[in-house]
Amino acid sequence: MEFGLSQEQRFLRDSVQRYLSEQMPLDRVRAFADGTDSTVARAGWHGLAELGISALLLPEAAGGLGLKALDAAVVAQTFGEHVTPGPFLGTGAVAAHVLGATLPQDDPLLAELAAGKLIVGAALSETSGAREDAQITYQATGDGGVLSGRALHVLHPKAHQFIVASRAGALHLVAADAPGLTLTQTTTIDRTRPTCELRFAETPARSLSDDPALLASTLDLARVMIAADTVGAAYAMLQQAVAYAQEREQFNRPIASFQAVKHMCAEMAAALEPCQAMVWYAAHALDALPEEAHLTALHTKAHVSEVGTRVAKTATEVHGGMGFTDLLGLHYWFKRIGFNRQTLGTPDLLRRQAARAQGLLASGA
Amino acid sequence: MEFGLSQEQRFLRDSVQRYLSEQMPLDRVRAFADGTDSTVARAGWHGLAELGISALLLPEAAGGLGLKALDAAVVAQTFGEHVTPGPFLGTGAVAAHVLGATLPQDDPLLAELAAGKLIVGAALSETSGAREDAQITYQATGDGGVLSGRALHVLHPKAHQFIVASRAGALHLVAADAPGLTLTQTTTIDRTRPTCELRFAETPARSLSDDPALLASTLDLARVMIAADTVGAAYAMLQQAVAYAQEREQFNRPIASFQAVKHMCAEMAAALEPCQAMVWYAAHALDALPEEAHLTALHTKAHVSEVGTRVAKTATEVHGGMGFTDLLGLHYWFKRIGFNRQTLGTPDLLRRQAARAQGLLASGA
Amino acid sequence: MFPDPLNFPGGTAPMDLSYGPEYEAFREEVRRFLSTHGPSAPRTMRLRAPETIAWQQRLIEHGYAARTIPKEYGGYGAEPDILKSRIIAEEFARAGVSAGLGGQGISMLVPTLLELGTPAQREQFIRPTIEGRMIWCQGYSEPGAGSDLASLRTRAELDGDHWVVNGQKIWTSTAREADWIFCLVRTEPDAPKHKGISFLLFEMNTPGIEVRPLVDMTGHANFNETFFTDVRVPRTQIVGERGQGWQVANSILGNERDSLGNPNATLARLHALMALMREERIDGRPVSDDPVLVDRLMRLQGQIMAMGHNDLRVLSAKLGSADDARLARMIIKLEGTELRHALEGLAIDVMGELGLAYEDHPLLRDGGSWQSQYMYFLGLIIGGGTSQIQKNIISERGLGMPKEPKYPAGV
Amino acid sequence: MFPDPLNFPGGTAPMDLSYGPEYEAFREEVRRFLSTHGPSAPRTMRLRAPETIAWQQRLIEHGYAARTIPKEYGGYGAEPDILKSRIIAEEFARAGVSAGLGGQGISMLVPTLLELGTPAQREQFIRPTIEGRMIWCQGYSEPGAGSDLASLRTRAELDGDHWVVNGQKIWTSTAREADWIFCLVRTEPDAPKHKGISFLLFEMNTPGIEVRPLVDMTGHANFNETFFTDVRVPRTQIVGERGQGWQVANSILGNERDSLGNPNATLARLHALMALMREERIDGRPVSDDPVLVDRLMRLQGQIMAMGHNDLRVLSAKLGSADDARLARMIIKLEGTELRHALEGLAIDVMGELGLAYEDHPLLRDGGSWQSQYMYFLGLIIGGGTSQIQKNIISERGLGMPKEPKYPAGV
Repeated sequence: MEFGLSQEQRFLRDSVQRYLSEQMPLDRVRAFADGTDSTVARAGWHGLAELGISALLLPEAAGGLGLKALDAAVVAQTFGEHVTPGPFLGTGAVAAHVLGATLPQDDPLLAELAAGKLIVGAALSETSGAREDAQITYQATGDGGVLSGRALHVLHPKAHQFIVASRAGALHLVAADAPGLTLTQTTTIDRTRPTCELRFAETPARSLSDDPALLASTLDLARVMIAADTVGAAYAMLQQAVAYAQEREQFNRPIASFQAVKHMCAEMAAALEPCQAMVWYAAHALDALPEEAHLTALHTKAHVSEVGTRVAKTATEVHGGMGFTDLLGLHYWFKRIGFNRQTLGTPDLLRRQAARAQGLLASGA
Repeated sequence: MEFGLSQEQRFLRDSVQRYLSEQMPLDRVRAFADGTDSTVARAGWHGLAELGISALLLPEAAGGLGLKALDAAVVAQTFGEHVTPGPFLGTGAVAAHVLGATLPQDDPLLAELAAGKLIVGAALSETSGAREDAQITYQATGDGGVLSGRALHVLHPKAHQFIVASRAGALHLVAADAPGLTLTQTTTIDRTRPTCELRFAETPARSLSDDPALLASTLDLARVMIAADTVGAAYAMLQQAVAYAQEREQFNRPIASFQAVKHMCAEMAAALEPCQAMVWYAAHALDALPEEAHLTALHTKAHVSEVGTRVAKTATEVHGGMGFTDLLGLHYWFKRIGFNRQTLGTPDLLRRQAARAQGLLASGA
Repeated sequence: MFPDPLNFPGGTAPMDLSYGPEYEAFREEVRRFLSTHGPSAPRTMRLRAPETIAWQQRLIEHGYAARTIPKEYGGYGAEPDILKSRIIAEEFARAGVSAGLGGQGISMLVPTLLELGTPAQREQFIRPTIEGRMIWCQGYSEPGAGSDLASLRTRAELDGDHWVVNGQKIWTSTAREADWIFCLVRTEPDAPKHKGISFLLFEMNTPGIEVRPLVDMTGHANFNETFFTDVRVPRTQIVGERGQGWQVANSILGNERDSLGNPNATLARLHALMALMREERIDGRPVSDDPVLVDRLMRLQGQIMAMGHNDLRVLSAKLGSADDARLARMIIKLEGTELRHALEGLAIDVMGELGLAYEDHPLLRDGGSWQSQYMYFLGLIIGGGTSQIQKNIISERGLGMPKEPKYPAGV
Repeated sequence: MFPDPLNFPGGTAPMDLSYGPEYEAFREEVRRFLSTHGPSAPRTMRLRAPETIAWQQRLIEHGYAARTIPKEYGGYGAEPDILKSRIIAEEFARAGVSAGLGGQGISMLVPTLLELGTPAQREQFIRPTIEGRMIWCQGYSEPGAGSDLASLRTRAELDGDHWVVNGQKIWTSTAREADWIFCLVRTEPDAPKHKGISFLLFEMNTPGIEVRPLVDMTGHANFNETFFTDVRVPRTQIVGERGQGWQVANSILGNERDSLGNPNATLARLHALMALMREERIDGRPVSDDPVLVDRLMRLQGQIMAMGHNDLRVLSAKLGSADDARLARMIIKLEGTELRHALEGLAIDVMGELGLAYEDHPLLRDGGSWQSQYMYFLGLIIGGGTSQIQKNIISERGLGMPKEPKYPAGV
């Protein structure tokens, strides 16, 4: 019986932490977010690739490290903690999971992916409450097949390839420079994670999988990674709030000595601390508990998002006016948590799926 | 422009308050609730009848005072404040409203009702989410008509007559001793307000109204009265909490000086204070703003119930262990608020009705 | 024991939500004005633009701006009338026409000068301010003095006929546009903190003033930081006596608080949210058919109704009903800002991933107002007295609970 | 700075939720015992009943009760093994068989005596207590000493070879059944409040003791008030030294807190609530099809999952993982009791007006447990350290925030 991180996982976390603290401190994140240095995300990803992050979830036979979702969750959490830009979600998690399971292990794309040279975007949003009637259809042609339609809120606009979920639950791979593909960058509140819209007009695509189970496990993985990111970001906000409250004096005392401020921090800690265990468990379930994995992933992203939203608001309030300004950069974490909440299923949508997965809401409401 | 209580309404409130403080203090309520004196409710109602409460909503032509829903709400609030047992809801509000509108103004029942001699129970619960598939059907016969079926959570088991809502939205009057009527007393958490189950087996009944609009206005009135009762009970709990916190010392200081306790009280007050205006407005809307009355009544009972539940919990917590015991009797208010929440529509059910009334949830979910 | 809310003195006249014939006639007059002149009003009231100043002048002439400012200072000179002011606000809002310039000069400084300014100060400042020719900013908060405003440290020392001001202010919202600043400074460093403050007025082009835009979480610079280095201010530019600045400032602070929970604005947002929910579709189905999101909407509608009714009660109390509505007034800022924040947040969930869209996103709904207002109202929960300060006030002044013990300075 | 939760020391072995072969073998052994002996277990463990004492004895013989109590005092004498204890609890719960007597004598006094009692005290008290022949109650809280327990005033004065006890205790849960009480009393009135307390043991049939049942909001007397008037207690019936009672009591208080947020019990209630929602119908439609109530259920399920995982983390930390899980332990009482209260409350809404049914109501669901647990868990939110005290502890001990200043006594 061992619940928690192994020594290896701790080393992994510490090495990523160290890299991010040294190479991706807040001023680098700011430079990326405000557009003064658009290379930060790519450069960071190359550095992380040297630590093995890009290869983490790829099978060893494909040149990867063959690590597990729990290892990836540990990494995702550090990214949230440091509001790190970069393609981990689409490339390090989704692409490694999908391509590792579908391409021949000697496919050169896998080696590039492992080396951090191939950036893969993810167009999965229409699986989680399609907006604007957006959808993607696939049609087999003589020499492969083509995609048509539209995908919103696609992760990693600067990707070389995109993994695209079709309406039928299949997964496809499309090159960024494929004919008939139009990419429009879309601004969101979270400047650390750029998104785009893709339009496909009979765009040639490589078919990866027809198996809805692969799409389902991909979504489970992505949602747990997002939840881990939120937990990291929320802990960072709590820590900053406690530290700020101890420094900040009003009425001749540190505001940390006011019971109201103490209780705000205690409530954040009380709500957040179980989320740490929940993310570990949900990731472990992806690795080892297949019957529990799906329901746990749904609940984990939903619950962690609700807690994250509360922590983001409360930690900002503890900072008073400073929390509202750009000066401390606290809003990067606030927006990161907001982005995570909305992406790949808001809490209410995920809870409805969780209910259905247990035979509730059988009338289809 | 005048929003609030008139001088007459203030006198009415003060006279009821005085009567209840003197004649129905907590030890009398206790005696009724624990069964040691079952006459308390009836005796109180007779006393209140002398103040005109039983005649309040009856038309003047029927021997009543011809007052309005806002006057009745003022009275209902004082009953909640004093956790007063008695048949006000079914008799003073529902029966006065229904019988006053349907019986000939010289019907002797109206004179008895005005004088406080006729107690009328109310079997309306199946209109607000029927349980156990309970329902009442009416069949016209040669010399009147008969009711069949079952009604749960009927108010005022000691009534002489019952107003019964049928499945078709009609209203009927049944004598407590009518043939084919079986009454079973049902215990609830709130001992200040007894309830019963009624079973009808071709029970003769007097038909009062086929107009669904009368049933609708009756429910609106009843719900606003319940909300007023909750507001009174919640204010009483808040006041007791503040008073207790100022008396109670721990760590060598009144607990009212702890910021956590102060903020608990402030949060109660902040949530509750707008409920006072809301209940006044909702009652006034019944009297004077017909287009707004229904939606306002739904929202008022729903919102006030949610606030009441929170105040009931928080005020109990401020009292610490004493709040949990029977010693102070605080639980009478707690349970009163709970009874009000569940009766004639839980908040979620009322909110769904409010949504439908505005064309939302059009798909019928 | 706190004033028993169940036994407040009560009113005298029966409930009557109509404004009465005199006021309905006034409303008609406002409507006529709006139908005649409304079309010529500027769409946006850009500061100092000739059309702004002309519109402001026309409003003053008709008594729709500077209504209660005496004629001798350029105002309309009417008696205060809360209902007329409300009718003006309602009708201009309904018509979508600017009801004139706002800003801290007009809303805060002018009333202060009318109450506590010298005749010369009133003469010099009120007319150009209400006419939109003189723009003000407010210098109260400092980085180290937020909730505890009275601990402010910007100091002014007399040097001959001038105050010499050094220090820093924050949250100076129109500092970049302002001609003048009204500013709290510490002039008596040895006095108790509330008694060492003075209220100065000075020009923003005085040497030694630096204004830096303060970008906030919405990504925009809604506020500024303002730095003073040896700023020389003529000795006479003080309102009230030396050391009385705290009382001068507090004579008008109350006005600000009431306005942060504006129920009309919240109601307008609720209707916009309902419209959004009818339009927005998830997997082809309108959100207005989603029971869970609609339940959240209905919860907010119930709260907004209650706050609207609470507002009527407060209005009635201001008109002199016997109900003093003290608690009802006191809770508005706390409840109103939290409610708005929650409302804007629901809209973001309603939009799902499109709830993240911002600025030039092609699928942005309603100009991105849901996202920016969600953040802005978090700022308002904090600003103008944080929710914690509000709860202190409600419990102490509203419920009569004891104050926290004071810590001695320097401990 | 609080111990950085993002940088706790971390574990050493990879995640492994199985208990391993040794423990699975032990689990099999427990199951065999249960299938053989379970059917003969008493349905309810009535205190002092011969079948209770016989079953308790059998459990001790097999090491399922008094497992770690040394053999010389009548226990089974095993080394502490958290996993085995957990397996026993899990399997007995699953089989619906009593895992033996609980109560404050067994859970609190016996561990205290093992740690701090004299050999004579251990000899005298432990065996009859664990065997169910000696029942205890706890005399800690007083009407004036709740959150501030150390301010207790029940006093004991030496009179020759006896302590003379006067005062009042409250929340003495089994006072009517108990043979003995372990009781905190003030013996050094002039010492600082934490240093003037002693820990006495005395018989409940000593003259001068009066027990009054304390009816609570559930309508039942789950607790008592206990009054002492010149109760004479032999001088030797003290655990620890004079004035050390506070430390004696605190050596075991921690155990109580952990248990109030039992995730297994909460999970069982969640499943019962799901079953209720499938059965209960509103207008003929099962509540399990109501999106709004199901959404509330799903919110709770998410929280309960998180608390269950948190519990695994705490268990693993107790087993010696490098993660100290300090905060994870500290939040259990606060979160667990609030969660249970909310869960029971949802069930009441699910039942609508039948959610009010109580006691002999013919349509009562599940024995009225939803209603009584809703109230009982409000009591548990308060008892054993109110939520406010919990938040103080979390912020101070968990997050390293400063304590509130102490008020001097008598101010």
